[in-house]
Amino acid sequence: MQFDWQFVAQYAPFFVNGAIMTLFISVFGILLAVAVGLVCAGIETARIPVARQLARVYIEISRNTPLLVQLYFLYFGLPKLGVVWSAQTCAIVGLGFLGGSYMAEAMRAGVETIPAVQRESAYVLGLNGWQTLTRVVLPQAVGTAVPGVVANVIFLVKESSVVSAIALADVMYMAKDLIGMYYSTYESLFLLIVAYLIILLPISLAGTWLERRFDYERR
Amino acid sequence: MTDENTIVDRTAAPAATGSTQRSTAAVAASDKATATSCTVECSGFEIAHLTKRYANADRPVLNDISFTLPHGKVLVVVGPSGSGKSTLLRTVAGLEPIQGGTISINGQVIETGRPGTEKAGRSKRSTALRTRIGMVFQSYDLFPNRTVLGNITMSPILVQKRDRAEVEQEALALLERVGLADRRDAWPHELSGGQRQRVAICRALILHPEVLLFDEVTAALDPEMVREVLDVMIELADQGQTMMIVTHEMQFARAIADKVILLEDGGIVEESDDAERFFTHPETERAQRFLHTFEFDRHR
Amino acid sequence: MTDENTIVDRTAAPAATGSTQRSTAAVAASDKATATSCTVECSGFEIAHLTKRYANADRPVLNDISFTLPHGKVLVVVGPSGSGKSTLLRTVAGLEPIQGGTISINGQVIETGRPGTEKAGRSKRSTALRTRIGMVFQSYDLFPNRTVLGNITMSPILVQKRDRAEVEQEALALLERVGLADRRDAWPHELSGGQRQRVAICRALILHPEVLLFDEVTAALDPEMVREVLDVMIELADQGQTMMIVTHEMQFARAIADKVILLEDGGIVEESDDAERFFTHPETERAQRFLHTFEFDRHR
Amino acid sequence: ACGPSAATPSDAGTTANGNTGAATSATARTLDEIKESGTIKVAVFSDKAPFGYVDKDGNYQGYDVYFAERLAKDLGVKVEYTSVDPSARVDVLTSNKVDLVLANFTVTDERKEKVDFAKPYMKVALGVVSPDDATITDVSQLDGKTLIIAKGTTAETYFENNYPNVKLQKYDQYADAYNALLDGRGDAFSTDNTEVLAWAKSNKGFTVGITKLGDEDTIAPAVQKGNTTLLDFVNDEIDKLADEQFFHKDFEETLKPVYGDEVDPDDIVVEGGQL
Amino acid sequence: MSGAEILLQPGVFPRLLQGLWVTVWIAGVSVALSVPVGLLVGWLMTVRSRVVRFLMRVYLDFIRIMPQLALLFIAFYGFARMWNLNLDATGACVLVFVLWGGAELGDLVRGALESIPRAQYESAYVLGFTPWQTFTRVILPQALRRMLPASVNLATRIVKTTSLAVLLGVVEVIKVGQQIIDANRFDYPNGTLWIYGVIFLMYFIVCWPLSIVARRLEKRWSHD
Ligand SMILES: Nc1ncnc2c1ncn2[C@@H]1O[C@H](COP(=O)(O)OP(=O)(O)OP(=O)(O)O)[C@@H](O)[C@H]1O
Ligand SMILES: Nc1ncnc2c1ncn2[C@@H]1O[C@H](COP(=O)(O)OP(=O)(O)OP(=O)(O)O)[C@@H](O)[C@H]1O
Ligand SMILES: [Mg+2]
Ligand SMILES: [Mg+2]
Repeated sequence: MQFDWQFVAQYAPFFVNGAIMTLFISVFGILLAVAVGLVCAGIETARIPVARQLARVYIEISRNTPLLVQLYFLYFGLPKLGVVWSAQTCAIVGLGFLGGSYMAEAMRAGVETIPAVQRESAYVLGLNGWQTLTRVVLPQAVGTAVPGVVANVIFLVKESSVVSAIALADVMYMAKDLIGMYYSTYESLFLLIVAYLIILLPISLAGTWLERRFDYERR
Repeated sequence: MTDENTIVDRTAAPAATGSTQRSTAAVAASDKATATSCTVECSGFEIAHLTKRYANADRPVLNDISFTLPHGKVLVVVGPSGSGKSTLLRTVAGLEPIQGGTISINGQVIETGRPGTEKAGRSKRSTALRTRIGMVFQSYDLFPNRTVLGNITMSPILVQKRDRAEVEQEALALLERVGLADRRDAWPHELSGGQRQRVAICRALILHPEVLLFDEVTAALDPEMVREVLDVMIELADQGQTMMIVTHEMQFARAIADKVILLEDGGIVEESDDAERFFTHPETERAQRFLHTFEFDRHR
Repeated sequence: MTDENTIVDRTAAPAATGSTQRSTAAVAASDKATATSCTVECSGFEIAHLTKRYANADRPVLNDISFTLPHGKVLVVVGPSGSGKSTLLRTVAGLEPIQGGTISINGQVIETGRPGTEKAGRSKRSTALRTRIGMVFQSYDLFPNRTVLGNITMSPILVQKRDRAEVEQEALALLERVGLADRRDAWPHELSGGQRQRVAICRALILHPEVLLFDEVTAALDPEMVREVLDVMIELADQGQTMMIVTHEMQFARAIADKVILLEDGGIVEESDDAERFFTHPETERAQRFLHTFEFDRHR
Repeated sequence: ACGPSAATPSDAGTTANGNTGAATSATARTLDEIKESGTIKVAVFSDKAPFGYVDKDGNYQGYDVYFAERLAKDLGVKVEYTSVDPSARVDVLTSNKVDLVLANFTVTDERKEKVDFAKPYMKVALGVVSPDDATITDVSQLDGKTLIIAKGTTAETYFENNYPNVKLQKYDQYADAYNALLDGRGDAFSTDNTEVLAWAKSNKGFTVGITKLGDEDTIAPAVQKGNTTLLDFVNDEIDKLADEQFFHKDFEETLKPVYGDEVDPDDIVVEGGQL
Repeated sequence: MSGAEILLQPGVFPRLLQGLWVTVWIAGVSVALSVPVGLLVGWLMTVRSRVVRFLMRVYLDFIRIMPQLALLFIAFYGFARMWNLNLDATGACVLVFVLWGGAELGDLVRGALESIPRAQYESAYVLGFTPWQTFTRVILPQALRRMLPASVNLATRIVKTTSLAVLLGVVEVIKVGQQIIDANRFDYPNGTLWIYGVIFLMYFIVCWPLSIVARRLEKRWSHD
């Protein structure tokens, strides 16, 4: 079995398109996940009564079911109830639904590791609630939450590979497509790995950099 | 400002910086900014019938505590672990709601106890009022995301809206006095424990608090660092800073105290206005037993 | 066994339990199990020209340290932070390789320094030899996955292959003496810091070590707990247990020490066989300065 | 026996067996080896009624399966079915996951390079099915529209190569593709005309507007390249079965209930490999 | 609502359960095999040799960055052609999940080993324990305790990720669901919603108890 470099060169552009789709879905999915995470983490740390229970239920459902099934449900199941969302919408909502719980946990952990004495110091220094949040709590919480959040970003970008199941042309879709049409499994998988490395390595490196940047103990 | 021996240099405090600043070394008569009907007699700090309970606890942690602390004096609170020393300081600082009694400064009541507030969270007192009471904790209380200077200047700039340049100048003067002028741009994690606590003291001092609270500020430090910090506190006492100190260093307590309170199970067991006498000839049997814990007899 | 005042009750030690067990209270002449050529003169513990360096350090942490500690005596090591006190105890326990000098017990050399071993890791000395030196650390050294009794009996059963029933009986006797007989089945996390340290002492004692090392065992404790632990140590000293103690509690040091060493920068600055004299009239200026750190003068 | 019991009785052997022999050669098994093992591994569709599907009782059924059962019977072995997606049909052979593919596998030149086809047993062209209210009757109507297809089918290659202006929406599985059409996610769905005809019959509101598109293709069993012993056996079988008009019987049993009388068996069935 | 009746069809539920069993089987075997692999990897991550540690780091990062789906394709199709190593779909899934679970678990083991205070090793040393006794009686029991909650969470993730096996043609719960949807699409056009809904619930019912166990363990053991 010969490795066909020409095939690789010829179809690399497809993977560029695929990567754009992967990024599109991931970026919006992750933004949604961060937003959902922020809301849930906020609700949990502020201990808002009923909302807190709801957030818990959501987190349990989201964490304990696979994205593929969530997507099938959104894409093929919901239309039976008369709700037809486009594949993009389903993918972004699905990723946000899954990622929201993971982000919430990472952010909550970030806030909870801040010693109580930090808020108390702010209190005796006369800072008001908003000042305490923005000048004392958040700057530190960002630092402690960054590793978890970055790990989740990588995890979600990877998870986005299942959106090909609902006909979205991401990199995984391209790979399966080329395998199906031209039977060049080998070359397609190679391109797939390269594509993911190109997308994820910078994220991984940026994560390490961010971790340093916000770690006041080490920079 | 060149007097190396003066930690709290009153001339360094700017004249017109709003009602939240007050002179502590001077007697209350010169305390023009205070809006209360305070006279010379009521100058100082007073706690009356203070009662505090934690939620889900069967009995109060602090039960009907009353005492006064005249302006410029140092009160040391001692007592066994769990007797309520930290809780007492925390209620004064407004960190814990109280369920009975009052806390007043210079005759002005700043906190009134209300039953059923066990779960109420921190006191809602105004930020201006809060800055009149300073507090230094056992440890980890510098903000790790600010430099030394940033930690000290944060509250005057943000809360008191004072001028940055002027605040920084005062901060530097304070740092100089605790021997840390060269560390102004260091990050907290780059400092030793003793240095951190000295910065924390500066951070409290820059607000010119009327009372300064210290809760076992040296408990986590090595002996030499303990000394660095305690020396600063002794100097503050000499300058006439009103202070409430919780400590387990009996030698130090004896050296710095004007007044001593022995707490046990949330009540005052012995109160003495003659600190020296308390440490040498305690009146109650409980105080004798307590102090004995810190004495060792040559064994053979 | 009914004498409540005796911590190390020699009658509790079973007669025939192999060469790793030895009597510590008795003089060396009665130390039948020892296989060395020891006489009355060399009984005790000796360090000669000990040199220790850490990898990548430009100078040794311990430099040519020599001293002897006679059987049944208590040595207290004091000195500023970073002077090498902990390192000294760790080399004796075999936790750090040494690069020069010797460590001997009762005339038997148990460790010889070799240059170039900076990165060698812990000493390869036999387990039998290791159990002859006991050590208690600052904290966190009980095994959290074993109960109090399990912690104490683990080594005698596993290492010395002693009979479980007999070991448990001795463990209970020891627990009784430190006042913890009722906590035998508790887990370490259920104990207070002071209780944990007392269990750690029992765990070391059950091996009947010839020397017992203590590295700031009360540094993380509340005053009353400090007292509980130090009282146990003083009682041990009274029973004739040979000990090396690192502490910052000068009052306690003064009460317990037979012999004192002041370390600084890895060298002995002052060594005194008269502990009382060291604390009241230190000979060197450095020792005076060091001791002064722990004294406070009444400020006004 | 320790393997997971798969979803269907006829499927049970597949995974269990596969686990025990986790690492075997990727070179195909010869006819003798297959006989010796007592089972032949056949890849079929499991969601493409009426050609290859799993019925309500969990058994594999369909035109392809009917043929597979016969082959196994004549070979004296049991069948072990593997469910495949269209795009996996070549890979399961090249990586020797199965011995034989009987999954509506259309013969094309590209595929011939990768696998060996036996004689055809069916013929098809492409068909296009679309909703009644917007029926596509000509390919030109598809210009700029969205066409649903299943990955790895001849339809995919055909439209990719000949109609770049048609937007393709590709699914891994037929079930997904049909669902997408039902939910109105595309304007039409194209695959083998036999398949769309069958589907449109049982789904009200959908019509096959284009019944014959592209060249008439044949469908044949496939084996791994170079597996001549198995290939010869299958070819012999196809020749032999012509005598008893086996595939017409197959049609009667499996396709007729769906197509009814509207479709002439001779439009679909190929006997003895003779077009 | 007529679609709900599809669930009452004879054979539907038992078949879905059979499919679920395949899912659980793959996940179970993978988790079980991940444990020894993870222990080994975790140990290798803490050895002194920089080369070994670097290789382990590369292994972990590669596994973390590659989507499981890509790894599954490589194991299923790639290995067969590259090295003539033929795995069936289930085998490929187990292989990939073990490689992945082993790497993640190894990292947990490493973290747990490194979090054990040095005083624990040193206490064991001065009490005369051999290195093996120290490891088996003192360090490992504590390390296992510390990593158990996170490991249970990892197991949940492995269960969820088995949903990708369908793309290799494994007839697990999702594929069974699709077959049922297909076979019933004439009688129950709304079956899709119900079948996927049931599968959704099934995953939840398998994973949720694990999550609860993890949280309980975390709370119970947080104090030591
Ligand atoms: N947040 C809380 N909720 C409930 N009980 C509390 C809380 N904080 C402290 N307590 C209890 O209140 C009592 C007094 O605690 P406090 O911390 O004031 O003692 P302390 O005198 O400062 O002791 P220490 O010398 O150990 O610091 C203790 O019994 C303690 O367990
Ligand atoms: N593992 C190590 N590697 C390199 N240097 C070390 C190591 N441990 C200690 N040191 C250095 O050796 C010196 C002596 O340390 P040691 O812990 O023995 O001091 P100490 O007298 O016990 O101080 P303290 O009173 O703070 O416990 C210090 O300068 C310390 O920084
Ligand atoms: Mg306290
Ligand atoms: Mg030390």
